[in-house]
Amino acid sequence: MGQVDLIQVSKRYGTAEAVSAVNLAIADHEFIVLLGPSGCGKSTLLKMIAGLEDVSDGEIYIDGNLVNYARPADRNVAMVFQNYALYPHMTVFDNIAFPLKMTGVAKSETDQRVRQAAGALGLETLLDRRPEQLSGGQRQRVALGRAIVREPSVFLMDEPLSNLDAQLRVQTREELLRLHARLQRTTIYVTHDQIEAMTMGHRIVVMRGGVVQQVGPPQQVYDEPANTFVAAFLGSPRINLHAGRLDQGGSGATFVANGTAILLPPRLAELARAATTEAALGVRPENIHVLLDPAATDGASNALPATVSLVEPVGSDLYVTATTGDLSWTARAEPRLPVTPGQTIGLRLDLQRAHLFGESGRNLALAG
Amino acid sequence: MAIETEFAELRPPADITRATAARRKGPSLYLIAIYGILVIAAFIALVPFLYVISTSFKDTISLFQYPPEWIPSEPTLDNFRGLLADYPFVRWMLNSFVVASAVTIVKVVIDSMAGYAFAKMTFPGKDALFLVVLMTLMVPFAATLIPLFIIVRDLNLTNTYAGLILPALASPIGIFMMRQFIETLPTDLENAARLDGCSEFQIFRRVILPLIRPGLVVLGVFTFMTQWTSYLWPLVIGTKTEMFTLTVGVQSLRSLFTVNWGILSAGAVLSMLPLVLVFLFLQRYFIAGSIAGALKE
Amino acid sequence: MGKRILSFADRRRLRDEAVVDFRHGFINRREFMLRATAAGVSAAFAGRIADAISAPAPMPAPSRWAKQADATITFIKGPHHPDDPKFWDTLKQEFEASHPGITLNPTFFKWETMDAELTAGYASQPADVVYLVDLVLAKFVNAGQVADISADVNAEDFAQEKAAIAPFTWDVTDFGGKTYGVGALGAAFGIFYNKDLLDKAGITEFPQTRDALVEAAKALTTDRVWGFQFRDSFPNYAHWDWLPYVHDDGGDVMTADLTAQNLDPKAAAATQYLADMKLVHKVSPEAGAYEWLTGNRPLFEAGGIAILHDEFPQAAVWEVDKPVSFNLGVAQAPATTEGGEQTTMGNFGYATISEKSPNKEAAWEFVKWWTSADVINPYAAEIGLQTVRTDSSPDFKSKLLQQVQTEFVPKVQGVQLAENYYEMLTNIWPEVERAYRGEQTGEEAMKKAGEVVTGLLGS
Amino acid sequence: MHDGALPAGSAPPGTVIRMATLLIEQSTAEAAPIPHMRLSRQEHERLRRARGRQRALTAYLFLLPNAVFFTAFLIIPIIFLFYLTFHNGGIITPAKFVGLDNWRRAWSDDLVRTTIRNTVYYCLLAIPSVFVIGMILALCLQRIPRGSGPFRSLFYLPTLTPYVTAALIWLFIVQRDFGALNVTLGLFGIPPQNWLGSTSLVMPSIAMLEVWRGVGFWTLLFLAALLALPPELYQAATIDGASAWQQFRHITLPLMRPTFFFAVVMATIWNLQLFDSVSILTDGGPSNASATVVWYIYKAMFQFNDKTGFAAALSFVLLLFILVLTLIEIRLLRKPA
Repeated sequence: MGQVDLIQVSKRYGTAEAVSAVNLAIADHEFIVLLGPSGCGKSTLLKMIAGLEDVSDGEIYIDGNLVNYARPADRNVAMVFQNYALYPHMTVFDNIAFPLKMTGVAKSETDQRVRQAAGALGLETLLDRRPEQLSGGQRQRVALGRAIVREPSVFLMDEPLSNLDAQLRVQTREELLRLHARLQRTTIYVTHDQIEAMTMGHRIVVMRGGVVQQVGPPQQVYDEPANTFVAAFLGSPRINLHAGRLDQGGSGATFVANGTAILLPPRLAELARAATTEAALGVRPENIHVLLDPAATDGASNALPATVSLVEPVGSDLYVTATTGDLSWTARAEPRLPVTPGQTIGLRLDLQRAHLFGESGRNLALAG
Repeated sequence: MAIETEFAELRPPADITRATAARRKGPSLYLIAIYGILVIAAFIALVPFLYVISTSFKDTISLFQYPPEWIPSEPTLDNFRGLLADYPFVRWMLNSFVVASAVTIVKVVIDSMAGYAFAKMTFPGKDALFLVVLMTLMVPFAATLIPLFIIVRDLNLTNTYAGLILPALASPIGIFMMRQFIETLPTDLENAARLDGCSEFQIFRRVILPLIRPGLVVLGVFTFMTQWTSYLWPLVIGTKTEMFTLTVGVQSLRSLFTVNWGILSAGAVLSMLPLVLVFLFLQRYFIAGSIAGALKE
Repeated sequence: MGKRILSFADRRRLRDEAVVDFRHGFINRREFMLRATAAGVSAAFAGRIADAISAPAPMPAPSRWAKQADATITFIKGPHHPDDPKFWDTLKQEFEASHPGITLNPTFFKWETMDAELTAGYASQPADVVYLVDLVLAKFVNAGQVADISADVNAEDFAQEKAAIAPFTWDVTDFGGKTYGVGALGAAFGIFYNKDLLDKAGITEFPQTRDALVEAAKALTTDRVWGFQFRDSFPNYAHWDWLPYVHDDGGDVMTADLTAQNLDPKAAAATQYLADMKLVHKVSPEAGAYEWLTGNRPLFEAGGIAILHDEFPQAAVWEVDKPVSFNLGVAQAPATTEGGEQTTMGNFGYATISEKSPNKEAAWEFVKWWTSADVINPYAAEIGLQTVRTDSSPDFKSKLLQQVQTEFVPKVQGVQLAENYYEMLTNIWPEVERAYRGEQTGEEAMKKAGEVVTGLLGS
Repeated sequence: MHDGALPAGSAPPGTVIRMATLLIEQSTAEAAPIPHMRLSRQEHERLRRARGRQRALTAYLFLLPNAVFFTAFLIIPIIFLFYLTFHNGGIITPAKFVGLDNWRRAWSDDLVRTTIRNTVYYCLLAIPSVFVIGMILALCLQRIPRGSGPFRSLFYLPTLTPYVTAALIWLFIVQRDFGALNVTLGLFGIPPQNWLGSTSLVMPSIAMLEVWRGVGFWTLLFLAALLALPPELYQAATIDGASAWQQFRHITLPLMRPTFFFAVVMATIWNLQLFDSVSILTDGGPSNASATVVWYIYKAMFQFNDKTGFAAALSFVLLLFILVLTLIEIRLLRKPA
């Protein structure tokens, strides 16, 4: 059983509020990711669940019982630290065996469970080495071994991959997912890397300034961002977001920003009616199509002539940044498209998938 | 072979950090100057000892010829023999050793515990208590001598090892050093141990203590040395000669009425020997582990 | 707790197995640790401190009927000889043999910290018999720590002994008509001189007057020999060399009745006289040049000083233990004028009984035994100190000590016992030192010294 | 990302986001019903207090062994000392309440002023010189490729000497005729000096003894700090062509600040309590030129008659004096590096 419930959980350091009134129900076996920029309170929240930080307000339940005042060891949780926190003066075997020794598990059983965990992580040959003799990846796996061997009801991971090189990070990510599939343990995973969040989490919790911005499956949070922060935070390269005004003109609603006017399709026009005049339009690069012949844009309400300012080939795609009047747009195009800076091209915006944000950045498409 | 030597020059010198100046070929003027300063300083540090050592081998008559002989013409061991025969010198050395090691062992344990509490735990009155610890450093020991003596005497501990050992356990310097040292340890290690099911005491014993071993050695050497060379307290608390420590014993050789300089210097030399050996043995730790660790802000 | 009398050897064996001697009963280490920690924290312990603070609670006086036997007398004195502990082991056997039932426990304080050890002792639980030198006797009597032994001293069975002890000692130990101690032994101070150097300079008879001393010193001084030397710094007890000259001129730290200062102007001439030895006649080394134990004595032994002020017990060393290579003579400090009075100063110690001692009778038995002629004399001879008995004198191996005992001791000028005497000397001496360095004249020095004494007499 | 210069006039990518964020305000989470806490505020308060007590108890258990000895053998004596400051006697005579007399005397007594002046003069002589010599030797030890082990032991030897032996050794060194000091000076034709006997030379010679004794400890302290400095800083500085002096001035000194802080504070506390060598060698002489505060406290408490209250008050005056000095040092040295 790995059910974790957070009710109005807050953390205050003096007057500053690091985490404010977080409500979250984490189902058993779920792999949930806490995502947000550094200093948004995600690690603090994790440590509160682990019991390494006191809860200033609110309640945390694991498997239905209140753990606010329980010792970390009594919460049946295991944690993998960002810098692994291996005991430098113990061998790999002792490091993994330590939790079992501390809770009085018989020597023989400890031996068997440690070898089994080491086997699962490919550490059989390293058991009598010391942490400083291991590579980053190996150390990370020892930290994992120490967590697994306890068979806790909840895994807590604090940016475990951030110290690994890019190539190893991808490989370890897959291993973690396979591990979760096999062990089916509830896992709360903290990261600031959106790709990790998107690829690993059943659900993502986007946080900023201690406040939960949005909770939901990755694709849904990507497709229907709750506000401009979530929209900007997810997706690489970043969403094109421009602030402007809405005119309820004769031929329907138009969005005007810095001299560029865009006629809104009926779906967005509908939403525009409820908004005040202030609004922001968000279009993802993959929803902007590059037209080599600028002439093709005249007549279409959602196509604009633009001059190319930056061309970024990334192998699988080509990112073209072009400006219309004062607004700059980044579009994703075919990798071998013949485009050079300074050239004038056409940009066709797929407004069906665009987002309209009202005052305080709220996505007008979402209720409430 | 030629190729090998030819390449030798190309390889960078073994340790670029330690001797940046040594790169130049042959002993440069710079190095000679440095060695010169060190030799002079070592000479000045050593001369007083040489004098005492040479005096300890002279028989007292030839002690004050003009000009004094540095190397005694006919060295004798009479002083050492006289010292060991007439005075319970070995007993004094045993006392000093028992007291110094007992205080060191107890101090290393209780100071690291107090240091851990001050460094890593939160409890009401923590800052106030630590200020008191620092303030007591500033009270001159001579002033508390009488009140302390009355207490120890009322406990009937005069002329006992306990009377020599217990008061020395109240010195605050160790707590200050240990707090500074333990504060440098990363908190994640403790948190990992807490998660692994350790009680505070188990964390202290299995995680903190092994990691601060260099600090413990520094504190150990420091406490042993301070106890070995302490004079005022053992002087007042030990009235029977067989309860003197070395420092008190050597000083009593200079009794008011007759001064036997040969015996006195022999006493000084013998009282120095054990401490020098302890230091040589632990010296590597004393530097490597080092006080610097204890001082990182 | 039943009392188990163990032989000395057993007690030492048990002692070494770290078994703690806890008020004559024995408990093992574990129980001791329990008691120590319990004592460390228990309320009773805090109460103990309250008692020590409120008033020195007198120990419960043992009832008169307690058997005379089974008493242990602790005796504390300063070491007078490197082998003193050995001498006292034998004295202990002799005393216990002649006094069955009383065990003697001789202990020593160190001269350098005598004050600290004695004060601490009196503050909690002092030895039964304490050897007090006259410098500190007044202070501890004044503090009510020394028992009034007039009854025992004036008893008939002691009358004969009392008469045999030098009268000046009874004046010293008399405070307000009561007697607080019995004179034991001490040291007289005066002049040693190198007879060979004097003969070489044609001086056949040691100078008796100050002017004669100056002339002799000048004649004796060469580039390798100082004609005359005396102690000049306080840690070396220099005031003992200065006081005889002051006394010859009728001066002293205080007047005879200890009510007023007696330095200004009486002591000015003597101070100037000694200062001029260094500054005008240049027969003495510069002030502070030679420390007493590492300077004056080795220099005198090596023939570098002709006439030296020092403590007479040193004669035992220079004549017997480690004989010097020349003929040695002793003399008193010279008189001011022809036929004038010559003073010998002395610092004597007294056997006293502590007010807090539970075994005052047994303590008195020991005092009587120790100060008796057939015990004190051989002991004094052994350690080379002068006794205060007038009926007999120790058969010193050293002839000079014999001469000092018979000629000089009867003329010893005792110390002026006011309880602030030590503080007066400590504050007077810096002024005398300034005179010795020529920073001020004898008169100016004594003017300030007089003010110091008057100030301290007032408090 | 090729970094060709952006065509003029186009706004750099960053500006877009900055404008957008102006509009973003606090947004509420999704509209699920807000769950409320199951325990009342009072229960949480009670549980939180219980946990706080439990943690404090564990901490106090860690402090207990030290606290036992601390209270019994340091705090109670100090309290008893403080009690004495308001009384005369109290040790071998019944205590007589005298109010603030002792404190007043401790401030007004002119020998107190002399002893404070002497002690401060001694500190000004001893502390800077022991630091400079210690630093020089530490720098030398750091630079020599071989042989720093034996040198370290030799320098540390004097620190291992008990005070008493060191003072006796010093008596030999300053002896007028065959003392090492006068013999060496004689080589340069300087007449023998009266080291312990002259009012102007006595404090310098005691400072020399203390520097000779203490330099080993400080050398090793500074060496340990030097060795702990990251070597790559020096490599970078050497590559940048910084001279040895510039490296010392801009890298070594600033980084050694924590060590200096500890050194200065500890040296002040220890040296202001100078007593042993003064009491053994000169007993405050000549003419109180080497009289230090603790020497006067010892004399008043043990040797003078009925001055224990004054001595106790003087010890607290010294405590306050050291405290003020240490606080000044803390503020001066604690500035961020």
